Amino acid sequence: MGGVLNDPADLNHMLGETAEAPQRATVRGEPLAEFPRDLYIPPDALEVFLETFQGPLDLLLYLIRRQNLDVLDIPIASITRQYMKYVELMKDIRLELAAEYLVMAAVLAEIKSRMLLPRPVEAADEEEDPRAELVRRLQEYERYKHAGEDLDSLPRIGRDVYPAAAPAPDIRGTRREPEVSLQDLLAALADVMARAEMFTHHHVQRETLSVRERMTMTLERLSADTFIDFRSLLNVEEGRRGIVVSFLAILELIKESLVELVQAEPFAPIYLRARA
Amino acid sequence: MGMQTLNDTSRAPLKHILEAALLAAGGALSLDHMQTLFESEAAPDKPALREALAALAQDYQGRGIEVVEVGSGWRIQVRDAMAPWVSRLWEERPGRYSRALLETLAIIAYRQPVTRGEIEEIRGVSISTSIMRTLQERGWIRSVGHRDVPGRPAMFGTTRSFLDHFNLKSLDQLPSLAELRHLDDIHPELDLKFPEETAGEDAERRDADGHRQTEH
Amino acid sequence: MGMQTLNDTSRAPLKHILEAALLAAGGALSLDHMQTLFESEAAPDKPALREALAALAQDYQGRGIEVVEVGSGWRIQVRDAMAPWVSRLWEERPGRYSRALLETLAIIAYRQPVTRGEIEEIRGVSISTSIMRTLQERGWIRSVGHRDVPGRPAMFGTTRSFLDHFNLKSLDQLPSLAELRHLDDIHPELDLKFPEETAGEDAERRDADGHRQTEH
Repeated sequence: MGGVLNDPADLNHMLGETAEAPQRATVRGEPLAEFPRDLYIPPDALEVFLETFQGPLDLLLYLIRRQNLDVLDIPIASITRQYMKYVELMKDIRLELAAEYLVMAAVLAEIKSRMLLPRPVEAADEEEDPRAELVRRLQEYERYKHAGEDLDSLPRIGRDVYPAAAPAPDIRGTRREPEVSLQDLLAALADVMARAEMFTHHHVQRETLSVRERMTMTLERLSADTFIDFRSLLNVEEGRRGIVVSFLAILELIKESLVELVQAEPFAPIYLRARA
Repeated sequence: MGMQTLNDTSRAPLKHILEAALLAAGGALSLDHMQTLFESEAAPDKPALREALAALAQDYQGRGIEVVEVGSGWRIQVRDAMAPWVSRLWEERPGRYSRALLETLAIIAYRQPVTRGEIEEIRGVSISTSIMRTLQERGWIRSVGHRDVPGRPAMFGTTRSFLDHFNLKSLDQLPSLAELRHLDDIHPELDLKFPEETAGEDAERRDADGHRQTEH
Repeated sequence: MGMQTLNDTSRAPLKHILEAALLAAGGALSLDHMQTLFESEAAPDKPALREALAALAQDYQGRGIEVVEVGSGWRIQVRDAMAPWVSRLWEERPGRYSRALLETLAIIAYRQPVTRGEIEEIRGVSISTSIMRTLQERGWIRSVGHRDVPGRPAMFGTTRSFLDHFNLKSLDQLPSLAELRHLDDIHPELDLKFPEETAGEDAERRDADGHRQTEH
């Protein structure tokens, strides 16, 4: 027992029962169902009862176990009588007994009556013992009742296990930036381009991409305040192709009115600045 | 991310990094989680992590703490032998769990996936909603799907946190369930059975075993 | 729990009891509090506690943890040097960028310099300020000037960080829009090549593409 509850024996005393209950006087094999009329019922009887027994199966198991009976060979008449005594008592003190207890009472009565029916000898083998289903349920419940007790005895955090912890330096949780692959980026572009139906106009080619890039780079070097010598934007080391790209970029910038071009006189140096 | 370039395990031994991380976490860390503490190219592989954890466990020999593996990974915890002192840190005794809660949790642990209706059938009483809620709030059980029957009731199973809480590495480590016996078993001396019958019983017993395995 | 009533520190060195208690507490313990962990007659005096803590501090030399005295007592804490790894324990998982953000970035890459209004025109929907801010904070785009139209809207272009992130030497290495129609066949490793190199493969890719299309 997990020791969660008051000993069922307490309740037993309360009910005037003893472990020797089966040895009490019987009439025609049926025990005298006598209750002490003046039995004192403590006000917290409901809690005691409900906490002591998890349900009809638990109560039955208790009745069986305290008499050292084998669950496989339940004296159904005697157990039913004892069970009913508890149920009657609970009714007497007007506890709102869970419906499951009453259902079990009916089940027990049914088994009892089937046990009394004479069975043909030949049929006895095939016909299942009327108690079989109850026995199965009792065992099934009992194994999990024990499993629950086992679980309770496992070491657990807070009671037996103390995880070790140490404060860490006070650091802001660094935020990791999302990863983006080129694939993601291109897929996004393909989508938006398809939507914008831009594939139909082939006006953006690889060539213009490098021009576009150069436009950005050129704009970065320009300011609205100072003029820059056009020639300084052309890097001879880039070779012919590089110069052409730069030149196209500048033309495009002029076309888009992004830069201002100034030439004092023909053949004089050309100066550029960003449009203010 | 400038500081991360310092992830230099040549200066800090791996076992000491793991010790610091486990203590900072204050609970179990999986090997996968441990790997994320490193720059991807510097992340130790799992054998290396296991080796470092073993070395740490070795260092802790004869000390008041130990490295253990539980459901969701590895953690550092206080040794049993220290309980007399450590348990006095808190004035309040840890609460007890009700039988209803323990039995419900046991049924879920051993019979998962299992519906609330099935639990009620085994216990023979209805299960209060608060018990199911408590178990879920503690993160010990979770809904793992729905049974394909009318009403499509949720099926429940236990979590890694459940294993962590009860100091278990896997469900295998739960104590085994009591075996079910059959009515015929009570008078063995009278049961001069035919081979077919015994075979049938064996099969049933194997069934029960097979059942256990699906539970794990 | 059947714990020793003896609190026998002869078997468990005081420093190991304190280590276990401090780690179980996960925070600072005062010397007074430490004394309450022992049976009153077995409680070590404060000099003994200080001595044990000093011994523990000595043991932690070169490790990732340390014993320090703070306002409310003594505690074991993770050393600052472990921050690069330990800080990642609480790191937010990297999120994902929205489709809108990626499209915006792609349009800027291909159409730079471009204003927000122009991007909106291409996408057909307005662009939230947070997208533009995120891209700028990430250092992938920057304002490169203002378009000389009413309102003088900022024009955006991509940065060197953008190229670095995508492992590009220049924008030339991005596939042309025409190639994007066959995006499924573009493999990242091909994208990194120079136009001259890809020219031959382009043909191959188109071949393969035609082949794939007959399969569909």
